Amino acid sequence: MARVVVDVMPKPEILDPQGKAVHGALPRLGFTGVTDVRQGKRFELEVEGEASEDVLASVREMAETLLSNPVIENYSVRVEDDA
Amino acid sequence: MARVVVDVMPKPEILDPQGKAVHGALPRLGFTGVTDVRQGKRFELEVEGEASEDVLASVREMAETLLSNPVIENYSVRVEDDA
Amino acid sequence: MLDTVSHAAQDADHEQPWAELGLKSDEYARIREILGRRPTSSELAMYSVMWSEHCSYKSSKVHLKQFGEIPQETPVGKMLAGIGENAGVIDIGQGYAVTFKIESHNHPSYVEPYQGAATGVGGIVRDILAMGARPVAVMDPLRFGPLDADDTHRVLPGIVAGVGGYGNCLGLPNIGGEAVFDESYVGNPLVNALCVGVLRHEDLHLAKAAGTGNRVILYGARTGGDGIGGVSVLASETFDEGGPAKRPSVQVGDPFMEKLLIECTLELFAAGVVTGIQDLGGAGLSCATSELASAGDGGMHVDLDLVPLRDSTLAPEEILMSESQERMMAVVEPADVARFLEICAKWDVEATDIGEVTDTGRLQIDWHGEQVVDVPPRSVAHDGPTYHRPFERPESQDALQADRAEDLPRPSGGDELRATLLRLLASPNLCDKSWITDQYDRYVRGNTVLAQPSDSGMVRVDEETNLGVAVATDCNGRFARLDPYAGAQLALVESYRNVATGGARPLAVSDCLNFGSPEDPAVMWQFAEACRGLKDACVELGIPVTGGNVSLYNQTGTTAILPTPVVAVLGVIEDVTRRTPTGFREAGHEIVLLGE
Amino acid sequence: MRVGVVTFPGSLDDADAQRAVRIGGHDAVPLWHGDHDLRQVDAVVLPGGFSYGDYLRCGAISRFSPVMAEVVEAAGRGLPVLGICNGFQILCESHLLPGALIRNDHRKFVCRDQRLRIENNRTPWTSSYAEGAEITIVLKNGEGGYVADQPTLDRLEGEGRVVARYLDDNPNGSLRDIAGVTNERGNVVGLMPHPEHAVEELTGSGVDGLGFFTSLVVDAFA
Ligand SMILES: Nc1ncnc2c1ncn2[C@@H]1O[C@H](COP(=O)(O)OP(=O)(O)O)[C@@H](O)[C@H]1O
Repeated sequence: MARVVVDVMPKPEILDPQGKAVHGALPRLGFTGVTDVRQGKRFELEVEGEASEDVLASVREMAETLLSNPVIENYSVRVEDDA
Repeated sequence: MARVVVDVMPKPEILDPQGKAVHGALPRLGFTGVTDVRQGKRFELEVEGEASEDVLASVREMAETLLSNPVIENYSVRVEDDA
Repeated sequence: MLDTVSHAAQDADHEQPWAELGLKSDEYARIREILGRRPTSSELAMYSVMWSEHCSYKSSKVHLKQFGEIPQETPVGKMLAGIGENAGVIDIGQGYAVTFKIESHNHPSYVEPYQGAATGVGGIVRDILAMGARPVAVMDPLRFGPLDADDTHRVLPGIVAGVGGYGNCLGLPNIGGEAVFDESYVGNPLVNALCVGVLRHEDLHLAKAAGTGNRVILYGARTGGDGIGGVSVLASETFDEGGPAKRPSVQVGDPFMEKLLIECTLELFAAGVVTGIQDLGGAGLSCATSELASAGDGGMHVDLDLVPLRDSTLAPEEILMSESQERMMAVVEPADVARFLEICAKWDVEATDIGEVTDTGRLQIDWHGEQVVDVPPRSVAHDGPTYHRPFERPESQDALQADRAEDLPRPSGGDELRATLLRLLASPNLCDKSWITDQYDRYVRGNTVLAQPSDSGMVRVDEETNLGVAVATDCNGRFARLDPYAGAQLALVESYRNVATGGARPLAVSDCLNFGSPEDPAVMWQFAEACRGLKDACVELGIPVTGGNVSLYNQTGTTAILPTPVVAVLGVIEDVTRRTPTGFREAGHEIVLLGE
Repeated sequence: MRVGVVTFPGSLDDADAQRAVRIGGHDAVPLWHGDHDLRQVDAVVLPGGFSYGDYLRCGAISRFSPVMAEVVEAAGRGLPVLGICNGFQILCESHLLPGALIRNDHRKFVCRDQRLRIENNRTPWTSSYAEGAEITIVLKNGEGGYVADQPTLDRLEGEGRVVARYLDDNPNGSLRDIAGVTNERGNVVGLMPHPEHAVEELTGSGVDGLGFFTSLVVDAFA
């Protein structure tokens, strides 16, 4: 068993209404010093066996086709060590 | 400038309709070998100056009070190295 | 190096990428003639976007002109604003007026279904808001390829979720629409969006920048690189190395921002601090500045450095062409500026004084202290090219018309009839649409009197008097393909009937003309015929066309979509408690068939 | 009675809630999210909508508004508070009610007329219904799945704090078909469906929702 994490974030040039809303709320809660917030998604996938190159290639394909929208999002895939 | 990442995931015992839907879709797309999927959120915060212990404490407070709902979610905070 | 006006005057031979921006060589020559020099890259950006088919209606306007020949009044009163304004405004009595308009967002919805459809709703809502009206309802006529086509699976869920996601979050009830499936829309779905707004007569606002010395205020979302993929060729010219960062060609909507913009704008109107207003749509600041100045009585000066940016690397050409959503521009008397900004602050809406109305008769824009635009505003906004494109009835039309329905096999006997009926009921075009409509809030605002599955949507306008309005949209593209003249008329009369059967009196028309490429004479013929048909039928029925939208180049490869002139009819009802819902109400009622 | 209706940025059903309050025979008092002021109202409604766009978690940002500090404090003193849809989410985020509301199990927004059973008519918002009354009111939400851990759910059931339950199809995956709950004291009620859209024959789904706005009177006379 291995855990593979896929992070999906809005592309930097794309408007991120969610991050904006959070960023706007921080000062009202008394938090200063945060200059930007972006909000994305995090997927944790439990895969059978080792996180081999094959498995990672297949997760990358999932990330590309299902987990992210390549028109407006970027993704990254990594194996979580402590799983 | 430093980047602090807050990951927020549904607690294991809490229903995760989105992760479940992703998991259910995978076999139809020809992906096998994934035994579970959970979907959460990833926040990237740009903070002024160094990611000092003070800054991290304050981000932890944001995570606890605003970015996550402790009834249904867990969070973790870390500094992103390559920022 | 910055391409300033004085630089452009000296460096006449500089090669400019006008063709990449979609301009024809004679159009570029015309711009040089207007300016008496070559345009700066910022000016070129403005002209190219404002003279595009989408903004200038260059292929369609010779045909749309005839709608102006229809008497400009409705069966119950005058038109308070007509074609040419952001949206037409009609009197419905008791001091109320309504405005409504339908627009397309077809191509963006193909590229990114959710955001394309969402921002389509957002755009039409701002048009209505800019007239001084409170938006009260939306509708969404949609066209897709066959239900089982891969392309439909790709676009349909996102488009429906986008229409719902944006409209629901704005708190506007969705009171109807269409969902039609046909082979010709594979790879080219149609997303049309309609919005209705209500105002008191005295609240009417127009898009013009009048009064020398008045301030020009940009408010709403910050300006980002949205939807300016194309113009980056210009910006990259002005960067010495590397060029600008990648620019997205899709826009992402922020309906929450738009909700704040609506409430904020209505409060600004109520406070009487707006003398002119324009929404920022397709061509962004290029459109808002040139249209406001052109409709006004003087000129306008804008300092582009003051525009709040989401992306600080944007070049002036890009700022002028950005299609960032959820922005408005207002003209405000200097004495009212403080109050204006205060109201914006109350709603957490960023507002910036970026310029002023001048008496120069020119639209002048500065960047880093130097002038990058100096143009006659009318030449940008209104004097774009006009094409008399050739059109011709294709010979294949004869064969199409000769192939009559009478030649189709008929069911014989009860069993076959039953099977036919079941097939009809189960067909995507006739089946229950609740998979779609359940994703839309039809109840919010508490004034929805009729919505799905009724023939028309109806909302109450006044809770005391029960005055209301009804709207329906219709089009059968197959009829229009067989005979575009009659097809457009059939679309109109179907909408008209759907409004009437609900109990309302039809008053006015808005239309969204979705067609293939105007460069194909056969398509152009369909377009011309549809316009002629619509005009003749409006004259016959005595109702005006108050506005609309044209969407051309809807085709996959060389195959055009079915000609799809979607016609929306708005009606008034004195007492909404007397509306007639669709469907059999009670056992024992007589059933009467009216008409032939 | 004076019933306050709070408007947050992104509230949508605030005007509807005010109308329902008036039809229910009370004065509707508009309250603003940014004010530290409840204007001496006798009860508060937190209306539906998408406050702050619902972008982070529904209700997560509104919870921190100045007016909510007052609402939390007044609720502690027994002021009747009704949270509808987004208002329910805000009440959960504020810890005035247990549990949380998550994305619908089918992951789509759903708008429909929904049948409910009133399970608890001992709150100031439900006292004009008979216990077990079956009503139909409008339901519309994207994140209406009620969740809480098992002990919490058991306690809610045991203490009779489930106020309303979905009948027929569960529209959003709520655990134990829960449509609404109340706090220990019974003065704070959260409800996912929208009774304010069921107060006039002409609009909405009938008049079954009116009881939520007339109960306040019944309670006063009780
Ligand atoms: N995309 C849509 N958005 C909103 N309402 C829709 C949509 N498609 C269909 N409807 C509504 O569903 C009902 C049935 O639609 P339809 O089957 O096309 O009926 P009709 O053929 O009578 O126009 C109508 O009330 C219509 O307004």
